Amino acid sequence: MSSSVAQLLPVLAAAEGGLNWHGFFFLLFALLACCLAVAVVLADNVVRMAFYLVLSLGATAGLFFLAGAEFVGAMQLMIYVGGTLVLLIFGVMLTAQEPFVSIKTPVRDKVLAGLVGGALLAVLIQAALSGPAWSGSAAEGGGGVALAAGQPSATPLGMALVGIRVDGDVASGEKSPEDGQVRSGYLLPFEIVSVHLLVVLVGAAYLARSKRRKSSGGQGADLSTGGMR
Amino acid sequence: MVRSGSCEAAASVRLPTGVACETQQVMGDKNMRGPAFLESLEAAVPGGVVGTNLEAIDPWVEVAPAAVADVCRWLHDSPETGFDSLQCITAVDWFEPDPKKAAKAGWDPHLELVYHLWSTRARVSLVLKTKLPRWKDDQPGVPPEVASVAGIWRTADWHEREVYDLSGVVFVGHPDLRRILCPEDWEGFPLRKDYEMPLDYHGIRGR
Amino acid sequence: MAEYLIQTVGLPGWLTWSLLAVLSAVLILNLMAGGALVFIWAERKVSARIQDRLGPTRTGGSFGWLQSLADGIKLLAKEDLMPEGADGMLFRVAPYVSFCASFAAFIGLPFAFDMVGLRLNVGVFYVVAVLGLEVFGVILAGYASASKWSLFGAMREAAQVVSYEVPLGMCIVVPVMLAGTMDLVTIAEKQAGWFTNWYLFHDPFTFVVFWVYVTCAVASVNRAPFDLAEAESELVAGFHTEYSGLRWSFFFMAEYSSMFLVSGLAAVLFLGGWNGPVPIATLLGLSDGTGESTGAIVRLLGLANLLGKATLGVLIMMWIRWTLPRLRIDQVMTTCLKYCTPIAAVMFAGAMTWLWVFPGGVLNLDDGSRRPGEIREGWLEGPGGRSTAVSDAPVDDAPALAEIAEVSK
Amino acid sequence: MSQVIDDDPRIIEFDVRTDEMLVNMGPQHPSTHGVLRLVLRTDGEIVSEIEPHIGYLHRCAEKIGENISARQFIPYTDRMDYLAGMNMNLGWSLAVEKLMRLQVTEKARHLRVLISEMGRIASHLVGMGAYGLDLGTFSPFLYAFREREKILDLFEEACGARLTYSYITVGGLTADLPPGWLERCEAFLEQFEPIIREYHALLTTNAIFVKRTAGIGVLSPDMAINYGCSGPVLRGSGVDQDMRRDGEPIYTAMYDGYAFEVAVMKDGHYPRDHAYPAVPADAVLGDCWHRFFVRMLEVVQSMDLVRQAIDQYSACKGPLGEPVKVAEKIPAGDVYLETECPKGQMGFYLIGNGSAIPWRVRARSSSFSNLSVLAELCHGCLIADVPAIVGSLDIVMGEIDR
Repeated sequence: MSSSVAQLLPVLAAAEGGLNWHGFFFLLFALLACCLAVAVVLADNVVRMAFYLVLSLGATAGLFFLAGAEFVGAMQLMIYVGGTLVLLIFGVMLTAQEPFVSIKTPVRDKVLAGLVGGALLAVLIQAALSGPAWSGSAAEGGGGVALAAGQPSATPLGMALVGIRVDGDVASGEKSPEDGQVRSGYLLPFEIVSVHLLVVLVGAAYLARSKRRKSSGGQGADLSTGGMR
Repeated sequence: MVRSGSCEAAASVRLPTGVACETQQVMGDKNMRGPAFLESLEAAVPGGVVGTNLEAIDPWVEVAPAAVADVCRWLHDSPETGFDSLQCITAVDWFEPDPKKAAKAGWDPHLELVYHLWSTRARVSLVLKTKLPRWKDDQPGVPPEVASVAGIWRTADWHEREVYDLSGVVFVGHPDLRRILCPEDWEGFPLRKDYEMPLDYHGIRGR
Repeated sequence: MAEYLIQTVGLPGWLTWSLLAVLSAVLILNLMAGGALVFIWAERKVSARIQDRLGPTRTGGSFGWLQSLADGIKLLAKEDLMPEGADGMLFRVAPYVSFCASFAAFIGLPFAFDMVGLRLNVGVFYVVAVLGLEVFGVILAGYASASKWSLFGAMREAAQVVSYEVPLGMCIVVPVMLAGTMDLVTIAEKQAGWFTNWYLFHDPFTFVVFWVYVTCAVASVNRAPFDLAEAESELVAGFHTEYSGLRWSFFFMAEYSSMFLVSGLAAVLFLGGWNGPVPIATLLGLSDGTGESTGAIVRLLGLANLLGKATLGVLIMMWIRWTLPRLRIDQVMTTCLKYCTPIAAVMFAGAMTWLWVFPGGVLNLDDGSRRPGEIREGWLEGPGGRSTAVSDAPVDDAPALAEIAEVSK
Repeated sequence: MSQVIDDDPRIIEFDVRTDEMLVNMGPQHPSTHGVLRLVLRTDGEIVSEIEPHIGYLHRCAEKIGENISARQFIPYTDRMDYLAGMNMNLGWSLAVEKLMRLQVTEKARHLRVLISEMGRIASHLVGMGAYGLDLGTFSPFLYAFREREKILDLFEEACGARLTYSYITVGGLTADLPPGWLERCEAFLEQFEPIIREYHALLTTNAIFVKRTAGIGVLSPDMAINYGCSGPVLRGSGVDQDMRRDGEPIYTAMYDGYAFEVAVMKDGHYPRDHAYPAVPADAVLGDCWHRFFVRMLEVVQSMDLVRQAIDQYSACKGPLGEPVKVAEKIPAGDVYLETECPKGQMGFYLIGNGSAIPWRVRARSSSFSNLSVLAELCHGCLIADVPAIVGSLDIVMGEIDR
């Protein structure tokens, strides 16, 4: 374990002796994400838990930006933090009346969760550290993580979505040498996923539909246009 | 619609008393104040009308307290009278506090309810009066009772609450008889002639 | 700039880089703070002029231009109250969350050709994503102030902003499609030259999309007539009822800076960013007419252009606020779902067919070098590409590009 | 699966359980006109029930009326509807004159018409401005007050006060108009004409204003009559009643020689409505929009009346006449008179007993009855509609609480 930690330190030392900013921010965001994730688990106030989740996912978006994957970073910000978590906070706020706000977990559950979490962590660390890039190349990779070649761009991704593969040396439509499949774009899987999500959405809406007494015309019924109900 | 001509009068001069200003009660041919109207009212509610005064500036008809609701119902519903709007309900406390003047006063202490009705179609007004004892069977502090007309004119709802609040008249059959202007827990009826301002109200000095 | 400092001044490497980082951060922050101050003063003056009165005249000279400073000092001096039942941590953090959200979005906004915090390839997408985060501050503020009124305001605000992001996104896709890229700098470059090159006048569909964008922008920034959150006539003051002093001023600053940001985005996407209506720089021969001029004077001119357009946008928002009454919450939702979104979708389809029918643009003004249909990406230009601040990676798949060019002709 | 649920009667289908909230709007609420407290029972945004609480501004004017002489009561009538002090004074003076069978001079009569119609314009301006505030737009309020200030300047020249005038009193007026007043009043009317079109453009035909007011708070004619509403609230529902034409002879005699039409919608259109914006499509007779529009028409109607009054007043040769002495004895008897005030019909009931001090004074307020219809109008509306409906009734708390 200590040897791998020692390998972490040179990451900070940039080639020309100054502080390697890239490494510094990487560590900062990583630490932030992890600590906030732990805070989410430990917090007992539901709304604070949701807020820490927002911050930790924001930190992971920062990691994506650092790695040069701006599109994925922006996607993370918009979809995860801007979309799902807004709904999560909505739900939490609407239900966080007094009885639900602070959830005290009994000690027994905490110990159990700690054990399971710890085991999972150990497996992950072991898998990560045994990877060749991590342990092997510490010597010559000293210059810190090299920036991705050239100006990263989302266009190859966009065009691949439409079915024109420009990111490989093989023009689209021919067989790729290694695995023999046709290197087609991502259009089909993309459509399947969106239809799937649509089905899930409709199902959820149906299940959550408000049950209304069949006979009652009711005052609320004719005011059903818009409104906050 | 131009109303041309009016009673010319030079400087501010007093009209000779007794000549009733041309009251708008006389509408077209139907003389609402005339004996014909009183006969139809008498016929509709036997024993209702107790007295009338047609010479006053605002001629009024006095009604027995018990018959108030029936008279009002008839006045509201009957086609030819059709008083569909109640303008105002007032309670007047005829009570002279100091004994000297009480002796000279021509009336004995009583409470008087005055209803001003108005017909939007015939554009005619009518004044109903009814005499109530100052206190219910003379126990001071217990307000007299009379039938409520809130069922006939919805505007009476608030007017009767105000009369109850300020002058102390209980309207039987009123949907929600509470004080409207004074705080809910206020004692006494301020517009009574013998009303004494309370010494203090929740610590606020009264007098 | 950094090399200069290291070679001549001999500062150690890490100090220069941190200095530069702090400098750019401070620049953007001051732009925002300064902008907010100016706009607070402008709001008072504009509303005064609309209502036939003078507005502040006494503070600092005859035009009362120190009024914002006076407000600032008052807000600083005022005590930061916190209601008794409030959730301490969230109550304090909420204003900073919404302030940082609108501050972070400024990084992507290009002020002149090379004056941009960070030239993100996904500029537009990043700005819209971060703009969506501002609603967190409002929700947390509404919840944490533990008062029924602020919860009402927070609910309305969140529902409105989240639902207005849909039409906003659709309107933004049209100029992105026209320019073929999400990089704000490239979008602005494409609209160089006379104002007829602006995407606003590109085709009737983008013209309508611009006005739908303006409506959605006004709604997503919560300005009248969509300012339900602080509807004083119904709720007392919406989500920031319980705030006072410095915390309240952060909400105020966040609102004004996101107003500036949204109108800046409109300027870049539809009104040609830093390109003025008349290409003075090209006429005077200062720049080479392709919009990517690097001369200092031209950039200052560009900066003036963008700031002018953005300020014009903010003034229009103020003008709308002081004339129109407020909509009801269900009317706000209906305009979003039944009017803005369908119109944006139809216009998007219209713009696409227009592009397909007239690839070179109806007037065929440009000489084909900027055919909107083709993708003009920095790195696709090939070895002979423009010398831009960013080093071009050698491109080895030129044949693939040629093939794309045929496909799209 | 869904078939099973539908025909199983025992399954009580309940709506998403949103608990009812009791929301307090007022008495210190920015949108209620003065100190009115509304308790709303809301279910989400929908208001299921509303109950107004009044009495915060109760100064027992009627009890005081039993201790001072008739002419001394005039300042109390100013403070009932403090936005239309002139009309209140006129109402009380006419009631006392009716009891005393007193006839004022021609010159005083015309001057009273001139001043009370100017008071009506000022009051409607405040009503229009405050209504804009309730709906969220701030500018009309300032435009309205800019014009109202000019009227108050004219009143200040005439009687020295800007709000509580006590100018019209029993037996005539306290003072005659200063020289040059009529020209200045004429000049005000001249420049006020185009500004009315400006108000129409700013509010009446404004799409969002129409959306917020048309079809909201619809008051049917017979409910209006039943609740005793009066004035623009009654005429907004199409009931053709205006006390200046249908009232008591002593009051209608004041308007002899004046030509005016009552601003009410008769068989589909307003009198002389060719010069004003058309009624929007979804505006139902009796909704907030119509009440507002009737007030705007009455402003123009009052301007015509003021012009006629100026001509008649300047044509009069006779003296203005002196008001009665302060401690003038009132004859015995009771009298009731309703006058057309800007907010509605304001009635004064007065009982004299021969001495200078009346035995009983009763003020029947128009806003008191207009407000009582609020509970009926707000049933089932949205929270944002409540200020719109309260604003359209144009109530003044001073008049309600007395």
